[in-house]
Amino acid sequence: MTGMIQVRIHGRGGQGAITAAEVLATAAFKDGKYAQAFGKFGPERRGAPVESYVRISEEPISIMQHVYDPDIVVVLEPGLMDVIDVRAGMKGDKVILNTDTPCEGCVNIDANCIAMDAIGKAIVNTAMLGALIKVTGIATVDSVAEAIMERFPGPVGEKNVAAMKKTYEAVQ
Amino acid sequence: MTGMIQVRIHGRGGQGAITAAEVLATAAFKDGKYAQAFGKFGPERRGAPVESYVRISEEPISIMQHVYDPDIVVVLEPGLMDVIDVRAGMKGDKVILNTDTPCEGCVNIDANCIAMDAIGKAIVNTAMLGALIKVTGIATVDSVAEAIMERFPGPVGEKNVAAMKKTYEAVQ
Amino acid sequence: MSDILAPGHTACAGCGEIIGERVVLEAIGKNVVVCQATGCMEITTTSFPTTAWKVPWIHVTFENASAVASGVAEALAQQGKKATVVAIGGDGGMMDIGFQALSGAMERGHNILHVITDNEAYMNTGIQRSSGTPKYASTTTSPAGSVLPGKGEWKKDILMVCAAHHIPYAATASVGYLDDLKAKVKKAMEYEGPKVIQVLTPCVPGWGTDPSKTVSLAKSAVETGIWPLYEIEHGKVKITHKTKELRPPEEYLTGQKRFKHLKPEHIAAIGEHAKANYERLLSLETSSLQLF
Amino acid sequence: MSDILAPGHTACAGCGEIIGERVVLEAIGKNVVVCQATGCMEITTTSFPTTAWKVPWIHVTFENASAVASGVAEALAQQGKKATVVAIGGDGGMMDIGFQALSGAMERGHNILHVITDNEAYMNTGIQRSSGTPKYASTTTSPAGSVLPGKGEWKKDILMVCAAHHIPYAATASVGYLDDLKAKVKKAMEYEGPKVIQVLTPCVPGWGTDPSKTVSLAKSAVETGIWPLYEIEHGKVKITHKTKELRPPEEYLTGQKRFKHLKPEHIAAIGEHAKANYERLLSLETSSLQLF
Amino acid sequence: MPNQIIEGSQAVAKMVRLCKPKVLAMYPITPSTHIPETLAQMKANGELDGTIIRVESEFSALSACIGASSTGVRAYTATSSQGLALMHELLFATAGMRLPIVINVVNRALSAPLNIFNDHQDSMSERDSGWIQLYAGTNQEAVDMTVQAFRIAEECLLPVMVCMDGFYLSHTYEVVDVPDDIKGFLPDYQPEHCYLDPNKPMTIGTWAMPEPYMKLRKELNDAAEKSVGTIQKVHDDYAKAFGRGYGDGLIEVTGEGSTAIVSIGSVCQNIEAVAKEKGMQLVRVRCFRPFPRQQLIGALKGKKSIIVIEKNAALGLGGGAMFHELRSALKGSDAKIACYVVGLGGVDVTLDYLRKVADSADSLGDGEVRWQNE
Amino acid sequence: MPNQIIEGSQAVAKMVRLCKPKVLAMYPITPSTHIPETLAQMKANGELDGTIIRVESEFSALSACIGASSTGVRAYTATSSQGLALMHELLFATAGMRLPIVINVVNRALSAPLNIFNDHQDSMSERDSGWIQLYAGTNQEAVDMTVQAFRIAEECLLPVMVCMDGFYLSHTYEVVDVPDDIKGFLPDYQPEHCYLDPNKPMTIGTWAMPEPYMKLRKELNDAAEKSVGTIQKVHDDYAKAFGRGYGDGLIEVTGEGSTAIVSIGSVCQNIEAVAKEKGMQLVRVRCFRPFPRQQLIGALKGKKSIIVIEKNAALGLGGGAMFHELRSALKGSDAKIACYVVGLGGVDVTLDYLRKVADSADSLGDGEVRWQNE
Amino acid sequence: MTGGTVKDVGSTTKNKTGTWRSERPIVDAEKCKRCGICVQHCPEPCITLDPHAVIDYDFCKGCLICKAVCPFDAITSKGERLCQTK
Amino acid sequence: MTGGTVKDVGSTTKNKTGTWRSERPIVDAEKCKRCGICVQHCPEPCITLDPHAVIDYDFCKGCLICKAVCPFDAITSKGERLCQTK
Ligand SMILES: Cc1ncc(C[n+]2csc(CCOP(=O)(O)OP(=O)(O)O)c2C)c(N)n1
Ligand SMILES: Cc1ncc(C[n+]2csc(CCOP(=O)(O)OP(=O)(O)O)c2C)c(N)n1
Ligand code: SF4
Ligand code: SF4
Ligand code: SF4
Ligand code: SF4
Ligand code: SF4
Ligand code: SF4
Ligand SMILES: [Mg+2]
Ligand SMILES: [Mg+2]
Repeated sequence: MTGMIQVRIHGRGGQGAITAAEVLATAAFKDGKYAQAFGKFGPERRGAPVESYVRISEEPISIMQHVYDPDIVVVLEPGLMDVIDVRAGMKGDKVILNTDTPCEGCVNIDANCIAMDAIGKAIVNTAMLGALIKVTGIATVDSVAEAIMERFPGPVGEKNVAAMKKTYEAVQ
Repeated sequence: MTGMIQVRIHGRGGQGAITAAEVLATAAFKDGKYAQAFGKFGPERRGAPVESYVRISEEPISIMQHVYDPDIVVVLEPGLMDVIDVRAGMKGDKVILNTDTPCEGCVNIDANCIAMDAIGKAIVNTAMLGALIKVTGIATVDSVAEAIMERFPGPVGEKNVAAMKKTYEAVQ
Repeated sequence: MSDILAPGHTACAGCGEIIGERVVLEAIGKNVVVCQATGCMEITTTSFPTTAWKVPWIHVTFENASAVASGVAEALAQQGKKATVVAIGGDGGMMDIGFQALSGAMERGHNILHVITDNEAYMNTGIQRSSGTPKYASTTTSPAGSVLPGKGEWKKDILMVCAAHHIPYAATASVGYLDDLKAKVKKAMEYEGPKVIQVLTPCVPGWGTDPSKTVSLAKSAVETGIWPLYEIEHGKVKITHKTKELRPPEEYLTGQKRFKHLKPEHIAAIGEHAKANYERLLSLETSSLQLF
Repeated sequence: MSDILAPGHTACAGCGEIIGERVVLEAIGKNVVVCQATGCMEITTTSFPTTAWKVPWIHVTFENASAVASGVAEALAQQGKKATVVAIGGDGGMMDIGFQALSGAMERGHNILHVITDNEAYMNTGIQRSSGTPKYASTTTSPAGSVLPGKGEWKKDILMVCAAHHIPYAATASVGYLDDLKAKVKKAMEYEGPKVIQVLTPCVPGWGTDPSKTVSLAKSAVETGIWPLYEIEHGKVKITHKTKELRPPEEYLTGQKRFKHLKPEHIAAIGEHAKANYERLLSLETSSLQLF
Repeated sequence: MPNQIIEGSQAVAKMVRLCKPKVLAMYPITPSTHIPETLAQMKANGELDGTIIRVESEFSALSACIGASSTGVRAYTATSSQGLALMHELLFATAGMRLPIVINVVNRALSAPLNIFNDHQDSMSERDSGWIQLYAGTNQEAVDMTVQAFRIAEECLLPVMVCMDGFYLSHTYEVVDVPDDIKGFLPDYQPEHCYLDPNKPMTIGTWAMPEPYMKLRKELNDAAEKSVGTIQKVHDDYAKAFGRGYGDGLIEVTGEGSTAIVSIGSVCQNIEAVAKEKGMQLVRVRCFRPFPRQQLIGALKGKKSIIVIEKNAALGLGGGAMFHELRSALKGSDAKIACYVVGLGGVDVTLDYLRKVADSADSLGDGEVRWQNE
Repeated sequence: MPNQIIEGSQAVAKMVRLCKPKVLAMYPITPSTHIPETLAQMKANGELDGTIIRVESEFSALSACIGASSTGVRAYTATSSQGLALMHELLFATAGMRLPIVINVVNRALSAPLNIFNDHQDSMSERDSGWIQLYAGTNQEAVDMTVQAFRIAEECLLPVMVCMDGFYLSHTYEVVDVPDDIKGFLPDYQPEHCYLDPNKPMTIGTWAMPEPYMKLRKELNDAAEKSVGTIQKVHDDYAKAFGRGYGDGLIEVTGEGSTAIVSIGSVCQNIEAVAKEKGMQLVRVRCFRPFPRQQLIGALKGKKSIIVIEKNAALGLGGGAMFHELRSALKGSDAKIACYVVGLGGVDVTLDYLRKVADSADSLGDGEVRWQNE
Repeated sequence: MTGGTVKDVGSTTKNKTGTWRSERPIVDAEKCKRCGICVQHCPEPCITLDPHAVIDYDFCKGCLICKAVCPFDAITSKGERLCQTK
Repeated sequence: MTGGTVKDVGSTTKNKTGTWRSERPIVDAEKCKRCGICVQHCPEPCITLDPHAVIDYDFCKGCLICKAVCPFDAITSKGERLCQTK
């Protein structure tokens, strides 16, 4: 992996898409890389489709624009596939999708179930990071785990780490 | 009388120096002249020394500055002579002073007494106009009387007109 | 479908405020002009070039709903048009930054119904403390932390403050009691002059609750005495929903994320405060005294 | 000579407001910081590079005396300095344009004494109508004319409005009763938190009266019941100057140019309103109810 | 000879009455106060149709006007200085909402220190707001501009400030012509985009995502730039109907000379006299927003030296705001352009002083800024 | 590698804590809100010394800061857009009173229509107020500027706005260095002219007649102009102490070329990349008030073509405010100077779009203005 | 459109907020007594009485307030996406 | 003086407002009981008790409040300028 990697995460208000982006960026930072995470901010309420972005690079990042041409796309909910063109502008071809009904051309992972098991709620934002790093290698499991624990110290973090690791393992 | 005549009136807040200026300007207007009246405005309260100005001319007036070089000065109260340099910048030499103790070099008139008689109060602003026009001829008694009546319709105006006329007669 | 508000707006699932605002306006009917302060209700309903509203509706800024309404009311009167003029805003827009506009409009006596949709914080900007935030509630600018237990002050008694302007009618209401709310709106409309209605409208992310709980929470606030339903007509207090025995405050507080950090002593303090307040209102009612 | 205020200021001869402001500050003493709203008191005392004040004093704008005081109070507290912080302004500065700042400061609970020197109009700008102007008074923006008899609305009941903020102490006072005023200031200083004192301060040009009448008018306002002296301590009303029989309103109204145009029916209405108001206060006092 | 002698404020108030605003919001502030006072007296005497709202602050004054204007009626207010400053947020909103509200701004210095006298800092610092800004040179012009303002506002759907100098104009009692009847000139306002009415519901004052926002801003910008033509047309129509015109409606050029003085407001009366004495040209800016760039370039073509005299200070930029805008417009030109900052907080800009300014023309460097009290 | 990855707002809040303001007034408005929220959380956790006042409006926020600052302590607030606009009257007062208050302005578009996204209209329209205005290009710079601002403010006795782009900076989580200790750099504030204290009574906030008023304005103007030196010195000291500098502290020049792009704010990150590609020079304005006239003249000497890219519109003037000020400064120059108005209301100013802008250089006429959404 | 005014009232119906839903409320037509309580309380509002309570799934965001307030338990719900392992 | 601050407190005494006066209050030292009431009420304030009420005519504006409030009629007044015909 060389150059800058750009990730776009699709989710809904309240699902933690921005938190996921920030956790991923933190992990990359822990791996010694430069990183940037931000949302396509808007006055969106819970439930409304939202996007967040991550850039990771060996070099300092100095771009200030939305991610229009992601290398990787993460979709936190399958329903979004109908509403949003998640592949818009994609340079890469990796769409990592949380779903129970596999979708052609995506890396499918049923993160809801994993999260229900591990966290007790269908909160998949951190869980999906496991799949993401497995598929792309843009951060290590350890650094993501550390980043999660920093963000959610204590048992909440531990459960999220568990979910993330499970997803990491579950994805092919 | 040719060119522009400039008058400065010294009084105290509440004594009606600005009203006097406006009445005089109105009279001149009635006489077919251009005129301008205004005060040296400030946050002055009753009792504090104030100034007002009148310009009268056959031609339209387009000057926007205080009157620094008056042709005529009117002083509504003798006490001001001690506090203010009423002759400051004077081009002419006519200082018309309301006083009971004549002052050298002034046209002295005891307007208080006249006003007490005519109006019942020592309000001398309009009364002093009688002296002013007698000495300078810059407006006619009739036009000043009319201007007073416009400003103070009814008995109040009539009393003021009476005072003005008396002053007109009293002054040499 | 509602005559007043179309769906497709972007309020959160389970938003209490949009229930309150719509029900108030439905009680008034279509012969209305709505003057809205900035806040969730504006942002979620009027993204140019769309609008959810089916009645005449204007928004200018955060701080001036009641002042805009003053202009609207007098302009309509000048044109001989008769319509109910409503100034409406959140607790922030009416109790804080727009309170002077409200006070001024009341003082001048314009014929306006002023409505506070009170979700007890600045929700549109992400749950900050307002004067309407209850004591001890955690918000992003009055967060609970290791040394502070959330907001430090009791909620502003805006209804009494408004009633003290000697207006003919002021009332609290709750989206837990829509019939009471509608009746109050109708009553308010019978009075000429300024009227104020303050409606409790739970907020899903702001309070940290399940969307389906919005209405039951709004009921529980009343049952615990934390949100007494009462009205002040021409200066006289009347409690419109009496409770023999107030329910314990936990029933309301537990399950709300904004109160998650409360210690028993905080809960007790809230309970006592609610009780004292309720009893004060009861005694004012009993006295039948005209306060203002 | 006063420790607080030097002569040489430019208030009108006979100004009631400057009596009120000085006496309040003398009652407090020199350990004070004064936060003044724009108005006659600012303009007549602080023409750069001179000042009449001998105590720390700040003016910023017309609308923010109480907000400035909030910053002052907290900054002094941070420095461990103990001093009485006073926010002071006219009826315009405190009841109208600066009322939100006052309300906000009360709500936040800063330890401030808020003083309204009420001369019942915007005097500094030449006698315009404020919410403190009495009904029927003629001002330059609510003039009496051939179809309108002066101001159309009753005076804003700012004291009740303030007290409804659940502050520990609020009181009216008058420069006709300086001992009562001083006692109230002293009492207010004993309370932590927000306190409000509203002092009637007649204005010579604004009311159209003789300068020597300033104090007797301020008495007569009380004796006619038009300006009742009372206080609200922790929500309970107490009349501090009782009058068996209210004097007829004419005694107060006649001789004031702002009321010169009044017809008998206006005078009667004023008298009735004063009486009803006084009786309302009496009954509130008698009830010993805690209103807020 | 004009038909009356009257205070500037009162003359303007008489014109306002003729314009028949339905809602007038008022809050006192020196030196604008005589306008609302005069209108209030008319109301008390049954001589004014509109409703006066005696608001509790200038923020509410403009808010009430916005509310009223949004119902499709004419709305008006007057203010000065701190009052205008308090409206700042709403000024942008009014223009953005395209509401044809008219304000008489009676110019006064801004605090701190507090000062009640004339300069132009108050309105100059609102020059980005999207309001049309007209500056009167005389009371006659203030009266004429006020009615023109309503027509311009309604034709352009832009709010208009009619700026007149505090005290110098507002409080000067002088000879002015106030028309008896302006009906033919100012038609009824026919609202097209804003009329809150239960029979024709609409939503006013929406929010917008970036693209629609910038589109609406562009429309506003274009409307502001296009208003140049309307301002001239309305001015010309008025000149035709009432026999009084002022230059081309945007700028007024008097005299001749290789040195031009560019200025604004009532001080131009004194400047005109001095320029005449000194053989200089006066270019008086009557319309400051939209900025009459083309007209100024035309008028100042071939000048050797230009002195901008203005009553505002662009702090930290140097000189006044107009100075820099003019320099920008004349970037290509060889003229030496310098600036005098004068009259802040009401310092009297006298004929004597202006003579010194004129005499200094040769000694001024390009870009040089001098202050009257230096 | 900087020492942490953190959201821009939080990084700034951490720096604010280090600066130890005694009073922090707060009122929420997107996108500035994360700063007060972070500070409030610090307070709740016992990690912040100062007192937070949760005011009921931005007018009171700045009022409370003024009150606090007048007692001689450091006072701070943060705001955006409508909030800054509501402070307008007080901004002038603060500067006039010479109070060294620091505000983080998180830039956002002004209403109407309402919009929460980034542009610079809010702070640009306060450019006359006498405040020093610094604009950050990155979050690192926002952090560094915030501490510099306190020192500049206190040395110059002028209030300072540290402007940072809403969302682009405030809400971007990225790699930033926040110093642990700034004690050596920022000494305690030693008030000389304002300290409300019963033991040393003074009167603050007087009013003034014309002559003293204009004298105080001149002093303020001179202080604003002189602050150029202080801003540079403080910048240099910081660079020495912490190893991070930005050009000469007023402007930052990168790259080479006969065409220069002049811009401001975080969009300069993208512009820098494009300018490099296209062989152009970027002149980033870091300090907009005082306007770095001399520095800009120096940096732009000999350019053939200058493109000003800015996120504000001077309605009715054409283009942005900086464009005209730059043209005024460069009046003598032969360079062609044109303007792009971009990014209003948060329209993303992308690398692709900026390439088009760069490619248009030859086709632009002197004085030409184009809008991104034209 | 001048100045951001919108005359097309109720036009947010272009925005199908039904896509936000993760829980689906289901009306049992039999049990529904047409009391209208759910209609009143629905935040969208997207329930009509026609003849019994009918939910417009184009807009329903799935808050389940209707289910909570129905006095006759006439509304049930199920997840829009069920977790297959459960 | 930076920013218009004034440290010379009480400096308005440079401004001799006694010149505003048209009526002059006169204390009758005999009658004065030194109750201080006039001192309290004087707007300037320019009366001291030293030993009885003493008016500083440099500042007294002649409002005659002192005369009105004195419970012992110890203060009289006369016009600063009497009208000779009266
Ligand atoms: C002058 C100003 N300050 C701040 C804001 C930002 N703002 C917009 S809405 C809002 C909060 C609204 O709170 P509230 O009135 O309670 O309504 P809610 O969103 O809770 O419905 C804030 C702080 C603004 N728009 N204008
Ligand atoms: C924002 C603003 N609006 C208006 C003014 C003008 N103004 C200054 S003082 C004042 C009236 C003051 O009235 P009040 O508060 O009653 O005090 P008083 O002068 O009567 O003592 C007014 C209208 C101002 N300074 N600032
Ligand atoms: S944040 Fe709260 S008030 Fe705002 S839309 Fe969501 S639920 Fe409603
Ligand atoms: S106008 Fe009234 S309040 Fe103002 S100084 Fe004069 S008497 Fe006092
Ligand atoms: S779930 Fe909520 S949105 Fe859907 S119909 Fe029920 S109440 Fe309405
Ligand atoms: S609340 Fe229940 S019974 Fe009533 S209409 Fe709705 S579904 Fe039917
Ligand atoms: S009020 Fe009379 S008795 Fe009392 S001190 Fe004054 S002059 Fe003497
Ligand atoms: S007349 Fe008035 S100013 Fe003079 S001493 Fe008596 S009370 Fe004081
Ligand atoms: Mg709210
Ligand atoms: Mg007053």
